[in-house]
Amino acid sequence: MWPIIRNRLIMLVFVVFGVSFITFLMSNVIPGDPARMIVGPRGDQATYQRIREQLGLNDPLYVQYVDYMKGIFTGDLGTSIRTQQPVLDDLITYFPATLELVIYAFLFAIFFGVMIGVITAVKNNTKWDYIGRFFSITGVSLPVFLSGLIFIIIFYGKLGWFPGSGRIDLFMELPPRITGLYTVDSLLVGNFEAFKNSLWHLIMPSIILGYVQLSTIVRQVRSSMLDVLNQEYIRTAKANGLSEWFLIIRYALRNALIPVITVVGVSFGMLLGGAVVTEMIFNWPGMGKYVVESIGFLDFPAIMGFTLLISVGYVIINLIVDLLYIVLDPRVRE
Amino acid sequence: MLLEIKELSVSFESIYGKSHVLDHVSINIKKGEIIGVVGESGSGKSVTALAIIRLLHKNASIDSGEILYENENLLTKDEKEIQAIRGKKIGMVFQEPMTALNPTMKIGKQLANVIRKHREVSKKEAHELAIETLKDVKIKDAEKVSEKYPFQLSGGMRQRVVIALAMAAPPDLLIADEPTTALDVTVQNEILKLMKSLSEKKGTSILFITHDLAVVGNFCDRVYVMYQGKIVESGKTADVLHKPEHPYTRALIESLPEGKNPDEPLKVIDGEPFVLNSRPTGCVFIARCPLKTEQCSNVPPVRWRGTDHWAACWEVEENAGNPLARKEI
Amino acid sequence: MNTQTETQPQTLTTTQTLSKQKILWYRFKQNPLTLVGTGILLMFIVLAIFAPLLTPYDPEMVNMSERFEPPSSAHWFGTDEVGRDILTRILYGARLSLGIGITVVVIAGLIGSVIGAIAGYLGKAFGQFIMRMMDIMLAFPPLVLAMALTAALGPSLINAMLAIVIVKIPVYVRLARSEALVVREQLFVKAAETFGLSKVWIIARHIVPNVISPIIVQVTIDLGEAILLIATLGFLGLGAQPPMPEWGAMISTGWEFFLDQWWYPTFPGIAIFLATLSFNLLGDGLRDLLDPKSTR
Amino acid sequence: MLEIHSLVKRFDDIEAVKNVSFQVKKGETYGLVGESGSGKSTIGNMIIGLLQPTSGDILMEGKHLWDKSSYKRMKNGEIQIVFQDPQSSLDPRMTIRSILLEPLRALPLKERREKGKKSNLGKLLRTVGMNESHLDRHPHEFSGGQRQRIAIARAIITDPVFIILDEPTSALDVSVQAQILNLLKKLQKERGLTYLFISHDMSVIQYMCDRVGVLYHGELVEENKTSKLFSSPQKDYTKKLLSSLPTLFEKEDQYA
Repeated sequence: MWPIIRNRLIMLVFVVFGVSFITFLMSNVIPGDPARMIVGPRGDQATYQRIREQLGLNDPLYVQYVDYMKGIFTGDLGTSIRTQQPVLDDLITYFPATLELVIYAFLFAIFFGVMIGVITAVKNNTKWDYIGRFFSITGVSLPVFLSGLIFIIIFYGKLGWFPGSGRIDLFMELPPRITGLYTVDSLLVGNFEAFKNSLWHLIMPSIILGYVQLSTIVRQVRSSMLDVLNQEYIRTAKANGLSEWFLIIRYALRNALIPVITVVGVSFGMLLGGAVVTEMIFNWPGMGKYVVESIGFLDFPAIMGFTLLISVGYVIINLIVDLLYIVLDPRVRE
Repeated sequence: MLLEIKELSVSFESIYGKSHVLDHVSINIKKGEIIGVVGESGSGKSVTALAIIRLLHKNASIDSGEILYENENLLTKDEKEIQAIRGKKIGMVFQEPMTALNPTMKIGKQLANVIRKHREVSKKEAHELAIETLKDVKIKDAEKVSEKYPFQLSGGMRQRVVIALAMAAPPDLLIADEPTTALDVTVQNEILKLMKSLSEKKGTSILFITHDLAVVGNFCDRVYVMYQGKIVESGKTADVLHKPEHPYTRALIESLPEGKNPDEPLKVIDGEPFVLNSRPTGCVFIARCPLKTEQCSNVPPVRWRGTDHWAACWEVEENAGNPLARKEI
Repeated sequence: MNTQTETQPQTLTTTQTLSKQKILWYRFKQNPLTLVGTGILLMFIVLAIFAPLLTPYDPEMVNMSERFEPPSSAHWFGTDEVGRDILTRILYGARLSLGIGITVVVIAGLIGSVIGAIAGYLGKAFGQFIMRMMDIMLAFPPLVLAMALTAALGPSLINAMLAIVIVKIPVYVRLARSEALVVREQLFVKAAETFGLSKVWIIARHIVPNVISPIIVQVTIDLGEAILLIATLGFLGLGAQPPMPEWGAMISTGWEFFLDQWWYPTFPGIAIFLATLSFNLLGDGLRDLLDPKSTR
Repeated sequence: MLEIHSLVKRFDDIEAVKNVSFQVKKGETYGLVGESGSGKSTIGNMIIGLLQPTSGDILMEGKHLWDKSSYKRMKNGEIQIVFQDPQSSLDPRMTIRSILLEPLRALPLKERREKGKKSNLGKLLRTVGMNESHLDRHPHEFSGGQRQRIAIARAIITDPVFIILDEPTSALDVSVQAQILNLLKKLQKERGLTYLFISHDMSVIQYMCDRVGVLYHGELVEENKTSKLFSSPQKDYTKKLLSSLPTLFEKEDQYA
């Protein structure tokens, strides 16, 4: 098994370099002239040249790339034009909020995704199948801002069940910053009030964000379950007397979920991406909101820093998923 | 009488309309007997087997007939009762060993699952019994094999495990749907020897389904020949193979290359077996039969040639003396 | 539960063949979801084409006297902050969204499947190289990459379209390559090689035609995703810039008013949802149609 | 006609073919029999040019087919192959007409136009027991036997001298198999063809072949005239193969 893991790690390094090269291209090469951005159209020639020199834009391309990579390894992703803070510090402060939102959305998507997927597969071509599939397809087609809008108007505006924005009520005393995840920190500290409140704030945004991935997972689980249920060994086991539900749970579900893991990895990454819009709608102080605001200012260091961090995270998640796949499937492991 | 299939008719609902797959098929099996069912593709032989343990495809419908197992009709039993019979009373072995076992579960565990379904034993006992059944099917170092996964075994070994699974109870009847077709000749020979010894040792009767007349030759006591969903001939294996009566059986044996003179072309039945959406009124073989006459357009009668050898064909004279009375095909 | 056995339905012969089209139409009708999808889609196409005839208003014409009017008989969907009729803007926006969606996905589909087919057939070195490149591109979550690319290229509709094409190509390359690897093992390809035919002929005549049907399913599904992506970019202010009647941009500007002028961002949102939904339903139906397993 | 000298084929660590040598005379049917994994199809693929041998050489009428890494066809269409699975040997998207015309593309233009005429296609289909009305249909509209006839028609359209038959009837029903075997024999007589007949079915080999080579794990263990091999097999493996062969005739201890 080790050789497989070894060359997966080599692949990881190769892909991370590729990703960093593309973010380099996007931030320094494509946008034409970042110096012009900073100075602005009316800036005089002298300051323009000074900034070009300072940013090292006059050096040949590969030198710029080496500087860029040196920067990444030392944690210097450049300073954000908008906040004048080092980009990495901004991202670190906002990262836990996004992570918490994504985790809850992920749990929501996985739990219901697998359940609906199994039901639509087992009850194939019946009314349950069509209902399940219709809900999952609406998930893919529903723009997050529309569902967010409707949920806020109804549940916040009219019914007032859920808070409309923010991670926790203003008057609530913030839990100490251990992991940065309010729900986890408040539990660690035993502050149940804060836990209940932050959980209350999490419900609506995580459902909105999670619903999109729910449908991809339903679709994958359904087709994978159908594949397995049509396999010969299910029929042989049935002919040997094993009951239908025993087969669905102990034989079919286990083998159907192995290929689904890869989809789970992908949808976790998609959630990181999707958080951008959700955070904007719910005024959620996460990395997504930070990036959206920096788009307005065409704040390249911030945008590219965010893209790099998200993508590297995404690649690592996919690697973990691949390794899980190897461990779980004996055919690959032996 | 262990199993009696009476006038079983099955048809399929598909995009192309209703296709009749079985038409009034009757088969009976006594205790300890090995029965062969021979037919080409589309003859409905596999459908008969699946109808017995009610594993037919969901858009298949049983139009008429009964399947009496120890005089109880299996068709009227509900899913729960049928489940109790599958594996316990009637075991089944399928054709493709490559896909018949759960690829991600150890052999021993799969066996134990089936054993614990039929006998009230603890997990540990089930595991020991599993190793026991592996030994029954003559698998060397059964302990090691029970820890292995299916993809680590050869085709022949896997088919032995499939037989062990089917014989776990052990059942009174083992249905084998082309169990050796996917195997090499030498391995096929071993598996057939194994099945024969298991049948004698445990008193299990076998319903052996194949397209290979030669295999049936020395393996089965009696044989049924099927064509297009109907049984056209049946009798002791020696009679049917060496003194075939029905034109289809005779033509089938003639077209086998074994022992034929290489310089002469093989006797051939024109056309090919294909599914009839609308069943022909008379004999099913009418389209391809060399001896057909106008009376063949109505349903051929059963003509007996000796105590248990019959053929459903107008051209066959009832109990006529010597076989020479037959016309050359 | 549908356990499938290998002898049903029986093989066919020349006498009872139903033409392939009739079979496909028969199955297509079976799935209610696809019918709903096709219905919505046709509605959108009709609305997009006949937009000028259906509405008296000009999508760009400002009319301050009718600012923020709620939905009424004059303005079915109400008006925006500068008095423009929202229904008209949605109709004209349909042309943009459908047009862009289709062009983006078709371009990406063509480029991607050709590269994929070649990578799949030509095997080892070339195939591996292409796949590593695609792995890098696929390392970015699609929305994030599209966002960064559009920001880098400068926010505009054209750049947003280009970004989405670049984001979509790797999906098709990977799909086409995996299909090509299957087709390459088929005996009719091996036979063609024994005739001494050129690789180009084999790719063009055997590999690409047999890779097309799964690509078509992916194209239909991606159409929905493309429309959603364009609208999201517009919403983030990266895609079409106002005053262009692009749905995403409309929501982006209308967003602040959602509490009291609820209709302003809601109707374009519903339009996006319905358009994306119709393509997804169609794609799902097509996948069932072409993939025999799930209809058995 | 065809000479094989100590042919070897290694797939990374497994040796599928271990220096096999045999000859096939003109007009003869040479049988290669062996169980799955014996390397018989690998040898067929090497002769037709789909697989490059690790070492050893293949000569057709004295000329090398493989030199170093490239497959040198003497004349396009001289050697043809018929595969086992009728399902996948015809492109589902093409009509029968374009399937038959495909091998002609590699021939010089004059010959291609002359052989590609509708009348010639019609004659060809009739020789394999089909007719012109089938030209514009697609493969999925035909049964296994008919599809195999089309594959044979495609193989003989370029008037080859040597045809490799890789288990041509294993996927067919017995009654259909007899029709195809008769067709192959008829074509051999009419066109003086030479066959390399690959199969795992001994009774088909006995009927079809003049001489037979028995393969076991990539090695040619025994080679002889068909009648001699069946009547007095020398090697133990051949004996085991023949004894486990199911037979119509009475054989007491077959499954004792």
